[in-house]
Amino acid sequence: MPLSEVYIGEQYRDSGWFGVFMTLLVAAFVLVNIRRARGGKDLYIRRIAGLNAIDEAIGRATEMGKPVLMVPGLSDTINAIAVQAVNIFAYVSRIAARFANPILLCCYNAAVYTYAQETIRDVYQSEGVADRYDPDSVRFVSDRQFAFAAGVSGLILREQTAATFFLGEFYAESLIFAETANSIGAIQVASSTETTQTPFFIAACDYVLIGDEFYAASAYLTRQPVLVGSLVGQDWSKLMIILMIVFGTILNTFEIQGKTTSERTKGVWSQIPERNKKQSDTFMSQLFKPQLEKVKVERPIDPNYVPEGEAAK
Amino acid sequence: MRITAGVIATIGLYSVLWKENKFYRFFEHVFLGLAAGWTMVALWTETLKANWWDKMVGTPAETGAAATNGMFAYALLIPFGLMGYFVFSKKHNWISRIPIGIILGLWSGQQVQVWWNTYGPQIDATLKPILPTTWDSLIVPSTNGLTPEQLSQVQSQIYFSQAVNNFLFTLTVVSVLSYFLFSFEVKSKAVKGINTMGRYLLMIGFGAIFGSTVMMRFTLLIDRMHFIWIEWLRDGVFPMISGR
Amino acid sequence: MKGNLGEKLQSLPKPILYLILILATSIPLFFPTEVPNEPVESTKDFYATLMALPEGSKVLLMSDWTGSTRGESKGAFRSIFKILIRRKAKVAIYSAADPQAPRVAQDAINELNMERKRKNLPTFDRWNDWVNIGYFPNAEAAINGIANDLKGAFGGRKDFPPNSPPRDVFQSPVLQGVTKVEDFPLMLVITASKTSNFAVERVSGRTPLAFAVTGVMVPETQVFYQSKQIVGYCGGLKGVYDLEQLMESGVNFPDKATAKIKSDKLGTIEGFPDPDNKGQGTRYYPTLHYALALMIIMIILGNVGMFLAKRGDKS
Amino acid sequence: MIPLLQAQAPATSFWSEAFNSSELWTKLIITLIVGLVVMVGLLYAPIRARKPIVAFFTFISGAYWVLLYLWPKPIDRQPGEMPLNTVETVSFWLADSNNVVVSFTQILTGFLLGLGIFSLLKIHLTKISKGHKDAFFSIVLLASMGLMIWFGYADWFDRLGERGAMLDNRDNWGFTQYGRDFLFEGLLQQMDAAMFSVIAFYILSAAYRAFRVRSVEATILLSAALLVLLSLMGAVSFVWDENVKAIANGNPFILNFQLTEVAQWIRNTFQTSSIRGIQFGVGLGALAMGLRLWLSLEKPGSGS
Repeated sequence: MPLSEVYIGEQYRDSGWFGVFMTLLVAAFVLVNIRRARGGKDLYIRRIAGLNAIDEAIGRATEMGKPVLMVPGLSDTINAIAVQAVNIFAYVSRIAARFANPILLCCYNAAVYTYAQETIRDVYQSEGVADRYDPDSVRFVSDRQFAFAAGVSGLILREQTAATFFLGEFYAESLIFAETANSIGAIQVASSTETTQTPFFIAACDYVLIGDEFYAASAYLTRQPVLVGSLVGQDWSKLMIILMIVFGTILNTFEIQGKTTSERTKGVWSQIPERNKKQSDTFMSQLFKPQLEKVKVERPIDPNYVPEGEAAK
Repeated sequence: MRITAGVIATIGLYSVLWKENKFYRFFEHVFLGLAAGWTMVALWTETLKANWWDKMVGTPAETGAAATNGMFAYALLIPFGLMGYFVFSKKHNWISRIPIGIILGLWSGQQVQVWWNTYGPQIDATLKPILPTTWDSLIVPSTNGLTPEQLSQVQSQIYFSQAVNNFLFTLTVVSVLSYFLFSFEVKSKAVKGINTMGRYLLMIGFGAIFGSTVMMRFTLLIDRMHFIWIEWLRDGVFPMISGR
Repeated sequence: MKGNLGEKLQSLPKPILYLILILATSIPLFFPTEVPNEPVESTKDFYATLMALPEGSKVLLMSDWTGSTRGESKGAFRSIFKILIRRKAKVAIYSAADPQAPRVAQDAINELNMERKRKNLPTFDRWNDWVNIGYFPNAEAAINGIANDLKGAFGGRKDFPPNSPPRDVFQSPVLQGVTKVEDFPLMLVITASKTSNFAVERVSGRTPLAFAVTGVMVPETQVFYQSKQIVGYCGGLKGVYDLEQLMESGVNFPDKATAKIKSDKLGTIEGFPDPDNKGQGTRYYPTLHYALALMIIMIILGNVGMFLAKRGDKS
Repeated sequence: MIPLLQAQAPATSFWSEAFNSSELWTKLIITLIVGLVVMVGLLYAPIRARKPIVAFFTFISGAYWVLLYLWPKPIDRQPGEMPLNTVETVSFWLADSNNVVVSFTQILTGFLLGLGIFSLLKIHLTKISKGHKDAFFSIVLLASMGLMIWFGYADWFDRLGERGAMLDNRDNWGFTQYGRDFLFEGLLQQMDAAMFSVIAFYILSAAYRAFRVRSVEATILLSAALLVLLSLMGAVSFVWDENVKAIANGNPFILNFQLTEVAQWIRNTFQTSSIRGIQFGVGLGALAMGLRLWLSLEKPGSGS
């Protein structure tokens, strides 16, 4: 094998380039649409029922003069999910700050706590009511799942919160929060990026954001060009996946009807007795699963190198 | 005594089901305290010691293990960690964004790296043939007592029932996905229909998830009850009282 | 105004519901019963895989459960070890989900050993029969490391030989001659979290994988089982119960005609009739029926109540 | 023995020095001082420079992974081999630093934990000093935290030493071990299990309240859940399946109506696919959000 072919990079060989290409395509969709939106193009977003409930929930809490409780999920460290949740909570806190409504934000993770503390303080400052901000309203509770659950339920019951927001990564504890809040009649808006927890939120909460409605939330609430543009980019990508599925399914359906006498394993074609075509013989399957031929490349050995296992003798 | 403490703590936490009370509050705070304490212990013994300290200062040679060198650059992480503590400063709180920015940057970069690894194979697995390759039988015939050749022959065919299931599967994925399109104004009735169907199909999925989860949750409750009644009361307290 | 029957049925107070549930999950525990049961295909495959291990095989086990899921995972853990001890397997244990997990696994094995001691059976010894490699933070990276560079990942980890200070795990009989993950004929994962996904992503194709997962994870695990990325799995309490029954009666054992558990796919697989096989699965499974039945009854009651109330409004 | 050990000692380089050597400690302390000086320097950063500084660090950290993904990976790399050209030098370096970079998140999050503990202490110490009506509970919390830290570390040190192995056996336990066992196994683990099992109660009350035949959606959810529930009751599905088998009398079509088959069908056909549909969206959301964060396109706290 000529060296020029060898050096294209392991991950690009055979159909390996396809995955990289798709990733870059999605990134391009997002970035292009952010540009479009920044350029002043007005982009449409459909109504999302759960999000209209946010204002209603805070309104009710203000009427009752009771706190609003927020939990940005149980992420192990700070990630986009937690950031997105805190961003939505910044919107909630802004309204709460205007009406001088007390808030409580319970964090599972110290990094999320740091981020939330900074963000929420900023919100109060930019509203010009920095004196209303109590740093203890954003608090770290525990970073053990069920201790956190016990702590937050205790808080919900003692503070008699009027509205609760559970947005982010939730696992088994989702139902503990939701039912506890339900038992004191709090209005609840919830969402979990873990699909397996969504049914429990549906059963126990007033409004539920399903799946990536959660990611759409900040764009929907604020209409910031960057967010709206990114949302449109995501939609383009979704549409692309839909088309790929429809096209691929039809292609596979017809390809698989035939028979084959050759087979490709580890990137090498070989003749075999005639048999029915299998899924792995189809064009799409070959495109998705790169098959790498074994290539030997000779390189000089590092003189300082001590092979594993020999050192211990 | 250890078991008794466990039982009392369990009952204490259960008491919240009745209403919030002092007993629950006591155990809630014990729980939070122990958890925080344990986190402090595990932070060093399980995370920082092996992943940071040992790498920074190296380890000495021991029987059967060679020494490792220390990489002093790890010390740079201390000031970066300290930057987080500026969050309480009114003037310099922006500095706390640096460590957070690093963590977020690392996370984001990884998303780019893993996206296709995670979802590519799933897209591939969705591309199932939706027309049967044989009409010999509408459903998969029984495989009882077939020779291996006959079996592989049966397995290489797509039967009508499988094709229907595959169609339903693909339809569910596509309609659910189209339900989550936010930025297209839907006017056509057909697309609206698909979106509504997407929502209904989602509900079947959610129902099934709910059902599967119930088993686990109940099992854990049964385990607690076993712990209280059998392990503690029957095998622990009872023999003690009856002096056996 | 007092509500009619329909409204009452719709709004039973919560404490009463909870009390009924406590009764339904407590009383049956005192009256052990046998329930008819047919083990599911996946558990049969799981058992067959374990029984097919040659004696003295080395097994890599990722133990990712802690006290919070002990109701399901501990039963699976104990059953699996009972089988592994019979196969005289050597087990390397590590954890990637929770820093507590290695400790919990260690305590569970100690408990098994104490029971064996009481019965004068040989114990399953640390260092000689199993090693505890410890906890690896950042599950995804850790499993990737183990899959690609086992020597590097486990290097420097220590465990305790009998009555001596800790030594490098690779000196233990369990890891003697092991340099890569392919050197283990089987990797087992007992987990209550998504570390199983990482194992599939990184290890599948290199060495056979078999899982013991909690009830919630059955749906996602089924996907891997169908696509043959894992050879078998034992899911939730039902899986544990299946496993205990399989240990007792085997598959197609002693012969296909008289066997209690039959399978067309599998050959004859031995069982070990022994009262000791009955564990958490046998103890809890009958009770689960009462709890599930209660759930179904309550849902039906709620709906009947709603209909009655509606009819009441109309009249 | 000694010469053997020396032979094993790995080669040092600019970045790595031998264990406990004075070179290592010197370099370590210099690094630390440089880091702290940079940190102090940041205090005087002009307001205009703040955003770019944060964006710079974020971009650099993310760039590592993106580069690792896009940069041509070497083909057939064996341990001990040296790179052939510049492209390979970079890719070897990227692959080798993987182990180092992976632990950064853990370590930084670990350092930040102090902030969380500080928040806890602050809230509870304030409560105690102000004589809040729940001050007693705050004392309880702090006391149990202190005890756990004390016993946790004491036990850990005990196990590090020569006696470590003996501590597997309960007979050799001292006060420390019993203390740790009581707090960890006796209380913490049991409370974990207790809190987890509380969900069973909530699941019952939620299902009772919410699973009503009110709308099409609720009815669909309810019936799917009921079918799966029934299939999980081994005794019910056993009896049902036996009956179906009797009716079917070998007819493969009717055999499909076995409860286990129906439940399996629902799971395979609808559950897996709807999860997949949702996950595609969620995955794209995470990727897009990742891009925005990495390139610092988003204003922090942009929900406002």
